[in-house]
Amino acid sequence: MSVRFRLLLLIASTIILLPAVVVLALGMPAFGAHPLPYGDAINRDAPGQRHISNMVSAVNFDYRGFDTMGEEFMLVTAVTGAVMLLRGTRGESPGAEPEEVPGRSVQPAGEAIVLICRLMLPVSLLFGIYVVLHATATPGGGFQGGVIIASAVLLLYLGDGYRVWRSIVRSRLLHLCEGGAAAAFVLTGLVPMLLGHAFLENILPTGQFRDMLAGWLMQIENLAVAFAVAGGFAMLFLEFLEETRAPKGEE
Amino acid sequence: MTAAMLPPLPVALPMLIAAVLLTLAHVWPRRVPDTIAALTALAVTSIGLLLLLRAAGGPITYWFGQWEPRDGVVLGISFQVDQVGAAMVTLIGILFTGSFVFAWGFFDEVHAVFHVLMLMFMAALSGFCLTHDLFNMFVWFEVMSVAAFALTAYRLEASALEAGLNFTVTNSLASFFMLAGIALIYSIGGTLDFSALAGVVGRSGGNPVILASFCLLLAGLLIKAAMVPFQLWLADAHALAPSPVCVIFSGAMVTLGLYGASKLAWQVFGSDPVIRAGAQHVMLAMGVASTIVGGVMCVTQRHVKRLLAFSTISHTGIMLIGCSIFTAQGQAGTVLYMLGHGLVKGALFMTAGILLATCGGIDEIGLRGLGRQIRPAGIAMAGGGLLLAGAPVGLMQHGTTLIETAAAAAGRGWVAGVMILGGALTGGAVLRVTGRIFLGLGALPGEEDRSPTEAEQEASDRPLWLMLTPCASLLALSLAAPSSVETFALRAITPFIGAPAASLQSPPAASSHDYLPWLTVMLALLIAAYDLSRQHLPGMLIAAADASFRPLHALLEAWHSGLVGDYVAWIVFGLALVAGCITWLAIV
Amino acid sequence: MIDLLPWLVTAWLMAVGLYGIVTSRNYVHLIGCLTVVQSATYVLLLAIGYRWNAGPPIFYDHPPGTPAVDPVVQALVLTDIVVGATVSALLLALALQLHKKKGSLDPEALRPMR
Amino acid sequence: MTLLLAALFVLVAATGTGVVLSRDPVRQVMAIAAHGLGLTLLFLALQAPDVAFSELTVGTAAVPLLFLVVLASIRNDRKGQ
Repeated sequence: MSVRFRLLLLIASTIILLPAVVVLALGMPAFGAHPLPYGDAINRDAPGQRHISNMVSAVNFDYRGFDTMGEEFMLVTAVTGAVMLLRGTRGESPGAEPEEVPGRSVQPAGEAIVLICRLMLPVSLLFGIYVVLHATATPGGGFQGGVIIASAVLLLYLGDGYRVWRSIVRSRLLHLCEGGAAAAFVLTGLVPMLLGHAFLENILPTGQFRDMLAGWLMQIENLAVAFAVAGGFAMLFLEFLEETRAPKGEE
Repeated sequence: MTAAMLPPLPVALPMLIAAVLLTLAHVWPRRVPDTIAALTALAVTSIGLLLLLRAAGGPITYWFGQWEPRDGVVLGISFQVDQVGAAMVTLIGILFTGSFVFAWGFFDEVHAVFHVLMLMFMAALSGFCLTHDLFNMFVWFEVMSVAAFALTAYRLEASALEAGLNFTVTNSLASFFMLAGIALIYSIGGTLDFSALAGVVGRSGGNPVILASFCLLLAGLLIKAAMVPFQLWLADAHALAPSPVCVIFSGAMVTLGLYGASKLAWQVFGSDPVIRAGAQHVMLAMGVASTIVGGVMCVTQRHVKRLLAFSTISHTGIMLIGCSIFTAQGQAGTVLYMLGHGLVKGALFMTAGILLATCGGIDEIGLRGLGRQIRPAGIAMAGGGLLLAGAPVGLMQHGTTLIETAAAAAGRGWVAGVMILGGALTGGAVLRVTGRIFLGLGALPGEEDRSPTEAEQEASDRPLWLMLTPCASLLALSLAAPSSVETFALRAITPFIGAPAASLQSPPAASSHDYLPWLTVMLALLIAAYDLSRQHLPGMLIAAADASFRPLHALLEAWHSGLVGDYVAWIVFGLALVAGCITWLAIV
Repeated sequence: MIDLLPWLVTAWLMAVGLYGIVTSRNYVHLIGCLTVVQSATYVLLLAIGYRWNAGPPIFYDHPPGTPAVDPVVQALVLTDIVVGATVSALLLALALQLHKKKGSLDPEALRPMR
Repeated sequence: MTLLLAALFVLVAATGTGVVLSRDPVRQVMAIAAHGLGLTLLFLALQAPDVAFSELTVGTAAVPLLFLVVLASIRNDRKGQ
């Protein structure tokens, strides 16, 4: 079918949908001024029930922790799939020797860049860990912190180059991060259940309000997410960067 | 362990095992992941059966994290296990067990990626069946999609990658539609729990936001269920995924889209008369169109997996017709049909896998007569074809009877004709394949000669019995249905449709059209016989028949173009049609 | 005006993203358009959870009880953003492999089984 | 506040359109990052710092990076052939 035909279909759809969208926009509840019973109930009850100040984390890791478990596994599934696709025929063996792609000039990184990267690495790593740990108190948490940690590790590649990056970032370790974290998340559900409580019930003491480590079981789930996200994204960076190099011995 | 712990297990168990496999598979011997995965699937099957028994007294509600509703506000997520959901979990467990046994030794990579993805897939499908929370349903919908995307492209061949891309783009759109629908209904109701949402829908009837939410959710789920005009992605994905994966795609994933749609239509939106009337018309139209389009495309294919894929569209269309009646009887029939179809189609995809492994191909014309050494597989395929056509035995037939009776009671007796056509076309196509490959008939190919095909092969070092056992078991299970199953289904359906137990209907009187199943089987045999004996028929007749049929086939084949732009354009158009129809019915 | 704007922007992002997908001649570009459609759902969810003159649902600086916006939709979007990125990565991996096999990324040139 | 929100909504609509209309993949990566930045600002204004943070790390950094890497390796692929 030609592009013109497709556009005709789209125009026809627009003619049907446009009035519907207008009616819908007019019928939507008033922006910023309609009741939100679910959110209000959480905002009202959670500080007392869970002793933590970040309501988003309370929803993510407690009230709707089961959703987060699903999301974490979705992440692991997507990363596993992407890694499988990228490895493909290349196999898993890391190219110990960095291959150079013909026609692509490889300049050794300037000293300033190496220095900046080496300086930035611990700083951003610390920042990532800080963000992870403050999930229950202030904005932040395993999802955001995990991405920051994975990006921090990427600075190794930018600064010290492929060889160092490959020798430090091992895919087996990343698999362990991801899989172990995912298993830990399921266990935070299963262990309370085996002890006679509900799946994912927060049976540990919840700690002091506004304390960094408040909400114990939530902290464990948060850490599991952080490890899974950091491991997953690092794995993605690793395998995608591997793609920019020609397979060994193909020249 | 007590029985009260059962509901989360069909999800938690496969997830835990998948995570452990991901971490440890590379240090274990090769066959360990195979064993563990098959045992996990078996465990899920038994959990499903236990839930089925325990839900007999009424649905079991399980609140995660012990967040039971307080002061009428639902804070957490719950599973609600009724017998229908438990039966679906059992079906999923059985199909995965069969698939893992069938794929024994098939995938030889170090990291057991196949097993990890399949276990995640199983967890997501089970969670989707049991959940009672709209966003949680979306989460499981996404997890199953993501696992399916990766599994489709598993073979890493160009075609499989293209099919994977088309599948991913279309089904990602489906999940965006669903999420938008969830957001809309949340803006009105401020809750995500099915029961609480049903209350909201009941209170604010006719609200355009709720109407739009329903349209988006319905479109999203019907994209997954591959109903016309959302069906375009399915043939590519099913034709090119590895055969053990196809077993799950056709047997469980596609029909679960429909299961989700009917669950929402009953349990959340059921109290709104406008939505109900709109859904009846839209579902009926899409069901009839899918049955016919799927059937016609099925009978004109030569790539066996693609042929089976189109038969799935046709049969899912029949199920959608069953849903569209919106009575307890119609829904009970649909559920039985889903279970029976899952088992039969799973078995048929396994026979296709056997062909791929032993004959080194999947092209019907290229394989003519090559199946003579593997006669048992031929018997299984013929049996599956007869069941698809509607032979009067087994679960599918009980489902058909219920749907036909319900349709007649609702004054739509004519849909029986559509169902006969669908069954005859798809059953006839499978019988033709059987005759050509296993008996060497049909030297002169017909219209199917013009359909796309591709060379393909799967690991051939597996013993035949290992592949045949799960295939035969699935067929046997679909046949092992006592006649009381209809009464059982009618009783099980009441909590699913939210009807009070008092409205329980008496089991239907035996259908007055006892000849109908035989008519379908006769028609299917006729179609197969016509296609296989073309060289013996008068040339004039053949030429006339071809000339009248060819334009239709060409048109339909051009529609399934393999271009993602076309697919998405049709999805948008389909959404517009769904929204337009339902809005129109709301105004009138 | 501001009452309608969020919903119209959502619809616009969806529409323009879908238009991009339908007319795209490069899979990488198409994946970018898909992320635009996805961002529409985020805007919609967060707009629904917004409330005038309310703070973020984090009671670190304000005491609990001060008006705050809906934390539930934020939790839903937060997880979905990260996961959406990995799905994009999966799509990119598919596209990359396809380019290796076929040397093209034009959807018009790539049709399964043909 | 009203004006700021309105401006940010329009900005997001504009950057989203930009992503679709920039047909050159490399330029599109920039557009994606800009769209991510626009969304971040909007989410901040909508009182969702957690989400904004998430969008900032993912939408303006990680995803554009992956796009760039893919484009680079596709270029390599072309040269290799």
